[in-house]
Amino acid sequence: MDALLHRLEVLLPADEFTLLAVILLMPLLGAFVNGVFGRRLGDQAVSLMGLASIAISFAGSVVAFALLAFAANAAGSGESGHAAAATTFVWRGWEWLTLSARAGYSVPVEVAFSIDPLSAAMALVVTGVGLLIHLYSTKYMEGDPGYYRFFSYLNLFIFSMLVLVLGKNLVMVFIGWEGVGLCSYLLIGFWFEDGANAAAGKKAFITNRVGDFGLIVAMAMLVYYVGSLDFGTIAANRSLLLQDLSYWPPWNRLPLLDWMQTQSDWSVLSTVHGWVTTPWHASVATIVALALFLGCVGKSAQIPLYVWLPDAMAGPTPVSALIHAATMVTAGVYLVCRMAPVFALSPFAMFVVAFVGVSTAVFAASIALVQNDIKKVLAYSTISQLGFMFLGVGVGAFAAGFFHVVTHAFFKACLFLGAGSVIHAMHARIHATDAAQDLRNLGGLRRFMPHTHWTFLASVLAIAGFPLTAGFFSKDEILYRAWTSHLAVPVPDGKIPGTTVTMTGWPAWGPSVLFWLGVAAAVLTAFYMGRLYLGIFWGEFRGWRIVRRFRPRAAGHHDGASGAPGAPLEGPMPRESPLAMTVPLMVLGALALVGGFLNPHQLAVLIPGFHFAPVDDFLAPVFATAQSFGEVAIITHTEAGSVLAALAVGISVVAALAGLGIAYFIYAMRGGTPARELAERVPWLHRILLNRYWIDEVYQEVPIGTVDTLASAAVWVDRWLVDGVIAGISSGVVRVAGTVLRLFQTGRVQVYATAMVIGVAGVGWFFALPHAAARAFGDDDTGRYSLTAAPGLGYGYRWDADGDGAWDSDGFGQVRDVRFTLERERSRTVRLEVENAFGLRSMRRFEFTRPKVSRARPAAGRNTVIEIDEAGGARTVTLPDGRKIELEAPSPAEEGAR
Amino acid sequence: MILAGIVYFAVCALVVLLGAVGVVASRDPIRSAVSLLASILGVAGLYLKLSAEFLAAIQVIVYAGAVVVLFVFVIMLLGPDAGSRVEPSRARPSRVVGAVVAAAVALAAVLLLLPRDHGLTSFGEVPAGFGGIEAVGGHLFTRALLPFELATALLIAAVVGAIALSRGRGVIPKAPPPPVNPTARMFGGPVHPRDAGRPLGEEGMR
Amino acid sequence: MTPLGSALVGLWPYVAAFLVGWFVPRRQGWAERLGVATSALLGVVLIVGLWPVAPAAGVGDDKPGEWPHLLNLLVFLPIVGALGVLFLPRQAPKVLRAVTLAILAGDFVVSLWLLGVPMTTGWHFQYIATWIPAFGIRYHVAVDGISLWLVLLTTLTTPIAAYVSFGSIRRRTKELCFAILLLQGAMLGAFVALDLFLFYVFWELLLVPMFIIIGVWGGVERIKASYKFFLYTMAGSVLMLAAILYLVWVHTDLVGYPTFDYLALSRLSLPRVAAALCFYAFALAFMVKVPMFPLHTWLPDAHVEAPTGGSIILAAVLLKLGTYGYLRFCMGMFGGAAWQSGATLAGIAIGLGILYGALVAWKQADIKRLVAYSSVAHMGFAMLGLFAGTRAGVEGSVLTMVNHGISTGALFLLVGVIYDRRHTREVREFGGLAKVMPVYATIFVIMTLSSIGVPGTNGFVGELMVITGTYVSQSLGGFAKVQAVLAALGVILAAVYMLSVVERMFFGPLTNRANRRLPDLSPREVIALAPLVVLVFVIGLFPNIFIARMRPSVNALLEDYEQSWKAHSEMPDHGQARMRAQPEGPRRKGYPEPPPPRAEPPGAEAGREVARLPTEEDVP
Amino acid sequence: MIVFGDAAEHFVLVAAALFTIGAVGFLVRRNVLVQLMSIELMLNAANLALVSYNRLHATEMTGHVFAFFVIAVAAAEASVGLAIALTFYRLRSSVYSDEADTLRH
Repeated sequence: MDALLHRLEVLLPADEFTLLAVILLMPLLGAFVNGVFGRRLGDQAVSLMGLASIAISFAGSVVAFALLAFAANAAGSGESGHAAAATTFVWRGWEWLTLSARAGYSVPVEVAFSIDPLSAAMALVVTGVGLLIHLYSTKYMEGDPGYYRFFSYLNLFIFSMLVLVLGKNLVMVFIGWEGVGLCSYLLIGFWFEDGANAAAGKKAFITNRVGDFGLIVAMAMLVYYVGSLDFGTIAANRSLLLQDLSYWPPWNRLPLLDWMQTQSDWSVLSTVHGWVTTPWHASVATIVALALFLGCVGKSAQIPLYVWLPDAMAGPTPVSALIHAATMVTAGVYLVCRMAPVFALSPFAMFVVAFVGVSTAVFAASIALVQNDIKKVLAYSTISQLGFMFLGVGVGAFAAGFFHVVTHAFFKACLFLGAGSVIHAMHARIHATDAAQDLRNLGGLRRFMPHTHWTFLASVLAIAGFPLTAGFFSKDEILYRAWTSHLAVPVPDGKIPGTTVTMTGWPAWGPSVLFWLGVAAAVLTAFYMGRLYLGIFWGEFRGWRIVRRFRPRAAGHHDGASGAPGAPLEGPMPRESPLAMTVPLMVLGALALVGGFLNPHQLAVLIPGFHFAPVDDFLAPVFATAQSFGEVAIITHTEAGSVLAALAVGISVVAALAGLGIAYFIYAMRGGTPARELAERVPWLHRILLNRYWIDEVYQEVPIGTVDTLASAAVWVDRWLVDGVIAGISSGVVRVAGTVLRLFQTGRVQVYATAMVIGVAGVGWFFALPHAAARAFGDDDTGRYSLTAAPGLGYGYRWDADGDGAWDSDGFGQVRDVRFTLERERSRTVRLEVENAFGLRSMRRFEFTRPKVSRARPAAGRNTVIEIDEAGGARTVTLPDGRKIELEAPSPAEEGAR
Repeated sequence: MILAGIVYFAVCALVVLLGAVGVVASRDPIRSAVSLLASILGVAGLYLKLSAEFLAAIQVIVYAGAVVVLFVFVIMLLGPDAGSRVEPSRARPSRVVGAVVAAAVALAAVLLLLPRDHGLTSFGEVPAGFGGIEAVGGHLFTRALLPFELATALLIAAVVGAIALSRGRGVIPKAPPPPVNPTARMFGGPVHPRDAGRPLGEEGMR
Repeated sequence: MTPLGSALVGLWPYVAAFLVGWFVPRRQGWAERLGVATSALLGVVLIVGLWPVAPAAGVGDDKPGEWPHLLNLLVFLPIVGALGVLFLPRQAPKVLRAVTLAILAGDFVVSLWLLGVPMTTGWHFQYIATWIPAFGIRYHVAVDGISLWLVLLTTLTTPIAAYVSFGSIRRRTKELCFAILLLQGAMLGAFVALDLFLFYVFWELLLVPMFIIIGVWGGVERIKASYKFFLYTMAGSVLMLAAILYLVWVHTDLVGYPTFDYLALSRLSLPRVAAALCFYAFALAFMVKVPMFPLHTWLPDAHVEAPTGGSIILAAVLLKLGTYGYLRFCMGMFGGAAWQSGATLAGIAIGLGILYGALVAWKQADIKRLVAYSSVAHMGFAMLGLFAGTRAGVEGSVLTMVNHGISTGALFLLVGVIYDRRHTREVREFGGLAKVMPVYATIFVIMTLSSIGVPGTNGFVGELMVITGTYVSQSLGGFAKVQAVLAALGVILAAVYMLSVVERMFFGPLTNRANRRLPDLSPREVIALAPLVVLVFVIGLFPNIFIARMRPSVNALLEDYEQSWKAHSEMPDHGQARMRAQPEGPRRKGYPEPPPPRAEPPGAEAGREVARLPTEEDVP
Repeated sequence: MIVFGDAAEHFVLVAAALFTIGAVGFLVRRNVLVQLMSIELMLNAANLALVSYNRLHATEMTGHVFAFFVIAVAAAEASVGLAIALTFYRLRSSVYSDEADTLRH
């Protein structure tokens, strides 16, 4: 085995790891072939293509994972058990583009991918779970007219997800990020004939776009402050993020505010002025982290952008399992882990992450309590579990949060696939999507669908945190760390370096609040999962009356249109799904049960001194950077094995068992009566939960309504103000001018001719008058000047060339030129008189002054003109661009002395 | 010899101006045309005095021989309608303007003929070949070639325009278009089977 | 291996692309297959052939292999072709169409030659001829890395537009061919002209055919729309003419000889007020074309009324003339004033372009109007990148211009497709079209994604570069960051309006009976769209092959922009106009030299002193 | 001694007078045919001036060539003008220019 890995290591060097290209391109190839040629290939070939491409990709991921582990082991043994940096294999494609940072500094962005322990683990989950779900889909989607389209989208999704996971820089991650969003959009609206599905897809996309806005802003900020988008470079240069960012006020100077400041009479105004101009500060790291987190909130469906995920269940169930439970929605958690070095610099941002996470966990769990649609329950459960993950990464337990991603992928995928299996069975008689997945139509299925039942049960136990299941280990670790972690400000004196601005730290009440909210969410989770499980598989079957040897009538293919529970509908026995669907269930169910032993920290409570946490150890190098900044240890926590840890484990075990127990009591032993009684006793609470706190309605009214109003206003402005006023004014001017000018257009030829003759007569008059024009030539340097009179028919000329005021000759002659010389600083007035053939005369004076220093001639072309004064020294130098340099400017006093 | 030159100029100028007055003043257009002929011939005479022999010939051939004849043709074509009516003579601003301009020119003439101490502008010696067909043609076909070609285009346009105008819309009925345009042959028959039998240029019109 | 074998091995990407393209169309039809396959092949050729490599050492001033008449051929092939078309019989529309397409295709092939030389700093394929020496007017054409892409965009989209027009317009084919060819020549001329007089001639010349295209083959309100288009554009450009004349006058006054040359006039450093006035005179002309608020209302009207081909050209090329003009002339000649106004104009571009345009677009019921308003938003991005004045911003802006030409051109084409079938563009008339027209829906969605800037498509690259470029901008001062964030908000709104229309048109139940039996794309439409689809992905995945070629030019331009700003800020309040230092090296090539002294006595202007005296012997 | 008829001024004076008569005729007469003839007179006056000035600068032939073109233009103008007059007569049975008033109002 080692020899084989050695061979591979030689074949695939760390900086030219072409295996990544294979992993990435296989799904893309599958997507292309299926999408373009799918309809011609037939369903068999399509599913084969889809499966094979993902299988190769999965195999590649396994190899990459093995190589990473092998390299880490080698490095670990070399450095006595402590790996300093994470092993990373890189594959560079090509330079994608170059951005520019401050001062023209270039920021190249490469199409480059890298695999390190974190992304390897994620890639394994994506391709592994993806493979299982592909297998499941081959049967689930059988007979759908869009079969090839489905597989194309699904493969494209795997590709995008792998781009997201393996991207070496933030832009690549963003490409994958939007790619998965796009696939999600396409797959939610897969059955687009139903308008609601398409609307749900659009909602998902646009909500995600709100998050993407944050990511784009974060990228722009990172370019500006760090000058790189590469994860490695960002982590290495993260000290640049510890700068002060005064994000308010955003303007430099506003006249209105200046005016307000001067109004000392009205104290209100100056108070307001004081408020609005008080600068608000934060560290760049905080803003960047929060902007990134906005993206995560959108993608991972956290408050306040979670609203798209429940609606996204409109897509086919395997899609819900793969995209909206196991992989895509965890991308946010992955990104926080990936950017852990940045997040860790800002305890405030970390607290926001943790708090948003745990609030979402409780909030979504409370909604899930009363939902009847099984996929909706699972959707809210997903939101809630994602909240747990954010709680984990928010308190600095990145490995724990990420481990929950992995285990959640197992059990939530299993749950969704199980739900899909149930819906598949229900489709025997009930075809309406809503009715087929309504808890009120289900029940007692454990008798008919044993495989589904057992795997579902395993996953329910896991998600509820039943001891020793996967969910127990991951969730308990998060809760324990929430209680015991402490996040310090990364600078010793608590001030942003170089400023006096204090960095916001982690609140003292933080850990306990987070922990107890987490416990509450855990209890709720256990309860509603119990309710879901019992509602589907226990009790009596409520879908239809089961009739032996049921024969569907031709017209009987109506799909339980009433949809209401207890509709008089007859049908056959619900049947277990085919093997292709149950095998993935079994695999995932098994993983949900035993997957936790990959990271069984909690066993230390039972077995003192126990340490076996391969996942933690594997991922530790990735998060090593985030743990401390320089000398300051940012993330610290009480070590496992202590009393506190034991207490935490105890509390979470009790929480899980209590939730499950209450559910069993209410729904299995009492048939749900206590729940109904409670709902009748506090109807408002029930209504709030059932209507999901009316958040969708509020969103419809407040943000969407606002934008809608704005848009209407904009349309009004466009039509009436811009088009009406601007066009109206100009057309009015033109109309008035036209009305005036029209008066001159009589349409009578003679009038036009008269106008023409008047014009011609004017020209003739001009020619009849004499014009004493002359050209003057002169050179200031030599003092020679000359005048040449303009010629004219019948002109006679007489001059006063010496400037003595008397004509040189009495009569008019034909002399047209005069020449004379002037001394420096002398002037002369030359007169010229002209008489024409009609005896009309015209006179003109010409002033000549020879300056002391010749006036500079404008520099023509590229000549450098140097002017020399009488003394022989250079005075001015005229450069080719027209600039003049005065070499020595004589002062007036000096002038006088001379 | 000098006297002959003076007389020649005076006669020619007189013919020109009297002819011009005749053009304007005659009520009958045919008299105007004949006066125009006289005036034009007078101008040709002045050209000769200015050593512009070639232009003088052109003046006689083109103006007297073609343009005036064209006028006469048209006048004959119109017959008695071409000016038998007495023109309305209202005092119009154009008449006032005309009178003023004429008076100004007359004044200028008087002023010009008064003696001056610096004299008049002499023409000087005539270079050899000046105004001959060789000189004008050489200039025309070298430096003024482009305008010359443009002038031919203008003349063609004028011919076409004159024909188009005088054909008259209402007089000659429009000939029906031929069933198939001959250009169809040039490009291999009807453009599309769909259009067979329909005139080209309308194919595809729905 | 035999030479043939090695050649085949070397050719495999092309062969593979061709074969894949050949098999992509589902229906049988060799024309369709050939078109798509050729597009795929061209895409690969584009990627492989244009892959940026370091320029070979020693590429000097004398660029080898640059045929000086290439641009003349490029510009005058369509113009001469337009005149030639006049002599063809109008009774043979097929011949007319074939000739027109052949000329346009030839022009495209000729323009590909431009890619054959490395776009180093300076002017390429420069050709200078004296035109009107008395006023210093020259015929001066050249390309650099910026205009290169716009020229190629023009030569690519016009044939497509013509091809599409010939499918739907059956009336007055001869006039249409003439108009399109003349338009093509004028647009290309405007992109390559470096003499302001020549630029102005082309700039005004292209109005005429566009006016005709809208006014003759347009919709119901076509006359009004064409007048509006014409008057808005004309009003702006008249001011530009005044500013040009002022510049020439100042240059003559300073240097002693007149010139309309861009190279010379861009060296002028005017007094502040004059610079601001000239800048706004130019900017107004360009902003009308772009268009920017509040001068944008001609655009929706013109687009809605124009025929499909006209809309494509209008969106793909004509609007680019505005942004290109701003980049080349406003930033190139009035760097100081442009820098100073940058923040304000960027605010307009964001608030009243990107955001306002998106909001208005969202509320439109007519698809074409919607796409037109989306143009306002997209061009807001392009202008923002220019106002930012950073390298990424300007490169992103040029790329956005190209992207907008491709995606919006394709969207107009797609709208035209549905209009041809249903004779309506009201969104509410449609719904569930994806079921009956799957290929159409697919391409529409691809173009939508490109338009809203989904990564992997071309739109994203431009937007990302513009936003990051804005964030780091110096010229926008303290507003840069806020403006970058606000511009990023535009990506949300873009998704809102575009996806809304996609949802309402293509998804949901097929309710309208009239849509039940709509045919999917015809081969002609597929062939027209295929290159655009290919380009969406080529630019999206390999933007560097485009950016690398414009980089030297953008760098040089920005360097000059900064110097110009420095000169402007150092200018005292009532300073005199002066000339800045002439450009160095290859960028100086073609600088207008002073005219040779005349043989006649000096003093061209009466009464004006000229520092030269008659020779010694003349003096008595 | 420059005698009568040997000075440029005299020729120009004749040209001016001829032009004036033509212009006055155009203004005063309403008969289209006479108006056209008046135009011919004015063109002749211009020609005469051109040729006179050319005689003054005898090294060039530009004035002659220009006059030649004026004659060509005059011929074109006459033919088109007469065609218009004919058409007008055909439409209105009149040769008086003030009756061409369709475009008024």
